[in-house]
Amino acid sequence: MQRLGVFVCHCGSNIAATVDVAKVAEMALMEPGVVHAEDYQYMCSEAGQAKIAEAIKEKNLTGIVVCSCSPRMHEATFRKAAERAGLNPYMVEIANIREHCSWIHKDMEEATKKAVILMRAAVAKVNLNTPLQPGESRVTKRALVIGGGIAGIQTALDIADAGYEVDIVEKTPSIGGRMSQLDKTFPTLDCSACILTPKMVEASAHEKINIYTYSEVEKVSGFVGDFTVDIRKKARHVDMDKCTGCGVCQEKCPSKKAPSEFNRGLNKRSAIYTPFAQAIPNVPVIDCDNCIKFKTGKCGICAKVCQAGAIDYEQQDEIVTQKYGAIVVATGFDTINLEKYDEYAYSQSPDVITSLELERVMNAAGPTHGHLERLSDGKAPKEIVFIQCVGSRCSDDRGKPYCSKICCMYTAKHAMLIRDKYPDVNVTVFYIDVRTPGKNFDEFYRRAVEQYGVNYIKGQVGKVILQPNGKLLVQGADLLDNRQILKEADMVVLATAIEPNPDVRKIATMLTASIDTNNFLTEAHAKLRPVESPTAGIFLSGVCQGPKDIPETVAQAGAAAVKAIGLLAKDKLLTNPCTAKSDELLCNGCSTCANVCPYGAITYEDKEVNDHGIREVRRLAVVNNALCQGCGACTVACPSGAMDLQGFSNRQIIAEVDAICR
Amino acid sequence: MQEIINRAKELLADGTVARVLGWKAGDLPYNPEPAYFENAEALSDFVYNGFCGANLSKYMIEASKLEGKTLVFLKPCDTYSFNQLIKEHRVDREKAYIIGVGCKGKLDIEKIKKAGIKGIESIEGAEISDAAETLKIQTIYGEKEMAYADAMLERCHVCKGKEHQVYDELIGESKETKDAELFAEVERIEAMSPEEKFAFFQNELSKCIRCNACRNACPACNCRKCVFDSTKFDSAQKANVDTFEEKMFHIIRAFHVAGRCTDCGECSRVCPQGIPLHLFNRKFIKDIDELYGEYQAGEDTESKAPLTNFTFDDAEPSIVGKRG
Amino acid sequence: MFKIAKENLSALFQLIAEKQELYLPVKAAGQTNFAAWDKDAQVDLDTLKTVKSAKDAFFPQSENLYNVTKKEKKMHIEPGALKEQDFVVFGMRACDVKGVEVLDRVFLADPIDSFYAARREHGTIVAMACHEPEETCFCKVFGIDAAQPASDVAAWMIGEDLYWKALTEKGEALTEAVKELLTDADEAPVEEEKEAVHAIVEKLPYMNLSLEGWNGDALKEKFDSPVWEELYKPCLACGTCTFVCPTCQCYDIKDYTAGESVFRYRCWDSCMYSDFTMMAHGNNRNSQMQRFRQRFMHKLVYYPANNDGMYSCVGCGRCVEKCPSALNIVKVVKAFQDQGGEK
Amino acid sequence: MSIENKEFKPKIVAFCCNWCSYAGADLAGSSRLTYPADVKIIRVPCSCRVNPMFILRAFEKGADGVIMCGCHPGDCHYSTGNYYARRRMTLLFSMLDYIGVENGRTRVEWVSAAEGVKFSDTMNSFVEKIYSLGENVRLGDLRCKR
Repeated sequence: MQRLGVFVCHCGSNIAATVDVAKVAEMALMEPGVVHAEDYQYMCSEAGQAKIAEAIKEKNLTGIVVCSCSPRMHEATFRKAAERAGLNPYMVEIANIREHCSWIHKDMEEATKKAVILMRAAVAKVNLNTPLQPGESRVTKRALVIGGGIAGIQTALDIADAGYEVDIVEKTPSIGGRMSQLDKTFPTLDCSACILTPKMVEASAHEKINIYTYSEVEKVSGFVGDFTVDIRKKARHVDMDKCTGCGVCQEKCPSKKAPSEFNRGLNKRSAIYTPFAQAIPNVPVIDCDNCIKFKTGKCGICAKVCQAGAIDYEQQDEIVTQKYGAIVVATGFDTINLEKYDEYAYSQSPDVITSLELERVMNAAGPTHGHLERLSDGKAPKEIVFIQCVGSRCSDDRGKPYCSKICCMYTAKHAMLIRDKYPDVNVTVFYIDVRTPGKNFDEFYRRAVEQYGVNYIKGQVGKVILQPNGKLLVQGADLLDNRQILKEADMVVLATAIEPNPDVRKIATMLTASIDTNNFLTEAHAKLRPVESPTAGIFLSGVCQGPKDIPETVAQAGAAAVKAIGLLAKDKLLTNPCTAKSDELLCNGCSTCANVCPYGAITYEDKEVNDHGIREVRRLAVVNNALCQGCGACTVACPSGAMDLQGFSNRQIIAEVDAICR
Repeated sequence: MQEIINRAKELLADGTVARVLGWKAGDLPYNPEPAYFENAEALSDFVYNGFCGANLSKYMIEASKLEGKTLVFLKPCDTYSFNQLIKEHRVDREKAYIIGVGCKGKLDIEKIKKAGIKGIESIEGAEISDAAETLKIQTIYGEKEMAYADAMLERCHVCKGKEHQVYDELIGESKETKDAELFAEVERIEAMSPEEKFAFFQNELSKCIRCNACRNACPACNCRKCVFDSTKFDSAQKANVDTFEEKMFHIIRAFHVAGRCTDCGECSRVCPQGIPLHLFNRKFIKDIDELYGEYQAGEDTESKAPLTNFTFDDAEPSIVGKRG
Repeated sequence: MFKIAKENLSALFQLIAEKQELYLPVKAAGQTNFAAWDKDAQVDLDTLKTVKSAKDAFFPQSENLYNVTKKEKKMHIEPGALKEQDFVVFGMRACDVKGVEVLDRVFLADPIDSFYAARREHGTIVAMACHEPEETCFCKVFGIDAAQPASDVAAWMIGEDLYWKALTEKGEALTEAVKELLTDADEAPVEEEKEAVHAIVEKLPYMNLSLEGWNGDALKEKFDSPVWEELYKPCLACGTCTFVCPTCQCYDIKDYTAGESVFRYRCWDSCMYSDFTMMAHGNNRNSQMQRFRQRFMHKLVYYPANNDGMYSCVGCGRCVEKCPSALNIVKVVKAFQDQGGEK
Repeated sequence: MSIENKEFKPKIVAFCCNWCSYAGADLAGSSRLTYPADVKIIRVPCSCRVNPMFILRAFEKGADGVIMCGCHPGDCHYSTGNYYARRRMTLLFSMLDYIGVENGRTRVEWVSAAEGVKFSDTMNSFVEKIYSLGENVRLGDLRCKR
């Protein structure tokens, strides 16, 4: 039998003006288990807490109820006070008689009655409380960053600089990501490669950073502080240690028909290739699908020309298993597939391109060596039309409902750069809204309009028609002038919506991190915990969480790093004791609970039990306390009631229900 | 039937299986019981006829714990239950040798008796090999006849089909028996006013004697200890009062098997008071089909059950009452 | 011997119900069970066996023993009310009447169960002879005459008349109370009916069931028989047999918390249930075989051992009809015969 | 709000998830947005912690209405809890409707931590509904009514 104390707070007049606090205390003494009840001006004050401590010690209390403000306000305060007095902090329950009672009811009698019922419910619950102890788990002082774009690189650098080992896993043959494909960056027009390359070099040279390129995360198990990850290092067929990066193999490779991923398929590359000149590592890979040696068994030229003897056709995929304390997801984005937007003639004319393709066209290392020209005939365009929001802010299922955020600014950048370099080219931009929040962003856009004479038309484009003369007829509307526009253009650039890298779904499943309807990873709290996943130990960096430009990505990458560092700096983690717990004798081992667990916290073990004399080996659910966050989904999924939630047990909640309904 | 027995003898003889789980002839024409047969001699009591309604899949939970394989005979509808038990890790597929047996609809002795036929001495036409459409029933009070279809269990009139979902081999032909709409009864109740609905269920459930036959026969109710027998929810009341307990029990039972119930109909078959318990389960099946897409529990062993699954744009609970 | 025309039965029921409570077989939602009579009740005297026996009339499935009410921190105990109102149970069969005798030996033996005793004291049984016994019946095996129930009033439905004969003082009193509706009758049709019924009984399949070897002295040999291990296997551990049985008398005592008061009630329990003998230390019957064995050992060995050889089975055959796995006491007895369990 | 039956004081249980709806109720309180005292809130970590047995239990013991509030779908603190809760409650409510319990005695509402107004509006309209339905006679245990 519990010995309970009930402490009723006046909260000055916040509670006492509407609730007869003395009456609540008096009624509390009638409740089972209650041996002490008192009311006081401010229970949360030093003096109030001292009263609680005194009562706990003097009356040997085994549990307390504080009738006061919301537990969200002072539950922690009273738990600590109880703990200082020698009581287990989980033997404390709060009856919320302020926010849920005194502040919303005017009639004293009515409010007092309700306060008594809330007190009874809390007493009924605490009667069934049991002392809970937070568990401890160890922290592996190593972080994994999935994705080697600017977000991943920045996060890795920040974590490494704090002194922790970091592994970057990058799917493609080189780190660098989308930023490496950009020509210039807004709003300062720096050369993208110029600011990115030093970061790439720094990462590869950092003694605490280990980069796995051409590699993918295969399997994740474990939990915050103690993840175990299998990384598949895909066979490169080039020995990383031997290769000198001379590039002869690529020159001599007879198969040069593969579309270059780096140049968005606008030109071709060899079957053995490094994606771009500044690639890190500067070690090529053999694309087996296009390699003659792999397809026919004949060729082998690269091996012959390689003086370092680095070519290894026999190389196999390798699985590396590593332990991590924290995982940062930085998987970035891609542009959406435009097959549902046939009206823009993207698939019909090579002169209709996406903005990302335009980046490559304008880049000196790109397919046109930086010359602005039509990809169909190589002629210099005179009239360029930009179409905004292609697939963004879309109300039907062809595109995305969200704003891709970066398009307004990069289009202003492209328009400005074109007008600067080719003053005779007319640039027209069709837009729904121009969105330029951000430091120096609106100034930048205004320069494009005012200084560079870019023609902005508020209105949407209904259709782009490829004409027999090779030109493109753009049919649009000017909403401000309320007129239809027909414009002949040499090139059309589509500000294509961005979407999370399609691989993120697979990764989210492995990490039991949640993703939203648009495949962006969900943050633990939209405002207050924007770089943490709801799954402990998983952090979010860059566009995988939502559309961002480079400065925002870098800022978030740093923030994710700080959160990861905060975790890695700990030697042990205290775990929330209000976790699910399975009763071995009732468990069916049916896996229903594991199927609804968002954290992968439930596993199964074959275990011998003694069920009232029957000894047998049974398949039983085991909850990992470090992973379990205490949501309770499993407890309802479990038909036998074997799974229960400590701190919010079935019987506790039922006791509250009964107390309220009695 | 002889073919089945011969095959069972073979499998026992060659050591493929250690025992046979089937039905044993009863002492009345209509009461065969589920039984284990350990040797060829015992199989002389084996029977498979229209009264072998019992779903043996649940017995395989215990059989899975025994040494060696058990040969089990499953009717098409029983195999759904077996699959569901595999999915829930309650039976071991490796411990079962499944012979799918044909089915031409199972008989309900209660229906025969409700037709006023009593003093039954023998029944002709219930054998699986009989092609007869009519049962010839010899009683102390004279010879009676009843159409086979009229004596069939409710579940056979809404049969899911005669395809076995899991088996090692098949023996025997089946005959299609579906002649009623699966959801017709549920729809009839849905169309009632709240007062009529309440009266209907009050009437039916007030017959409940809390014997737990429905639960204990149900292959989905396979908990080692039912929540209504444990102290976990303070729900083990057992009282037979005509106000609430039966409703609580039957609603929660239906809820616990929602998305797992294969609609095998055992609950209604075994209810001593003839309560149409399948109406609860079938309501959930209908709701699941309508709200979350068609789902047949036990069709496979992998798919996510409707209640351990969701989509981002599932219907809101407020849809209840708004639907036609 | 009296009689009353079938068509006047509702007038009879009305008359009885004016002074006393009346329980009789009523059909509701397709099933016939004993229930309180009212003028809208669909009385069903044709169904031979109600699903549940009439046991409820004397030993209800749930019965409140006392209430505890909390006033401040003090407990107030209020005992459950004993039956004070006279009542009539109409339409029981000979087997069910014998079942009451089985219950009497349990509840009226010292210490007397006051709830049961009060009900027995206030209850009058009008039992009907069976007209068309069924294949599941085997009352004769226990020496019961289906055509002559040993009740307060015995009744026979013959043609369009119900014949009525008081056998006890209570029966006489009831007869007196309803005399206005009864007319004198000749015994001959009843004797004829009895003979006809006896002839049918002889034809029933279970008539030759032998209980030889089942008695209070057979404890060890029956208990240790390997036959149980085979027999119990199909048992689903439900309580159907127990709850439809006219003689099963085990109950559990539980508390129901309702707001400020607690109801301590008893309700039927079943030895087939896994928590039946659950105690603080565990369960002394931890397999279904043991539980299954218990039920039949009790009916055929333990009870006779304590009650002058009287079995606590009356051959009503309800378990034969209702067991979901087609198990029953007859199969048990036969299995021992076949296996030579008693040799 | 018009309450005609002044004698009838309903018992209403509100299950609120800790992260959104309980905080929403707190916000309603600190904003002094009133709703009838008939509503009593039980804090649960997540709407997915609400077992149908709790709801039936409340009715059994004499509740006249039960409402469950959780984070908006997509905003669950535990990422997916309310999606499971949504299916469970939909089916449970459908079953209650099917057995003839008046529609409206049960409700689910998604209330975020920022929606104090929505919380009090929801409670006001729910209580009004329960007043219009009157006492719960179909699900209660008679022993609790004595």
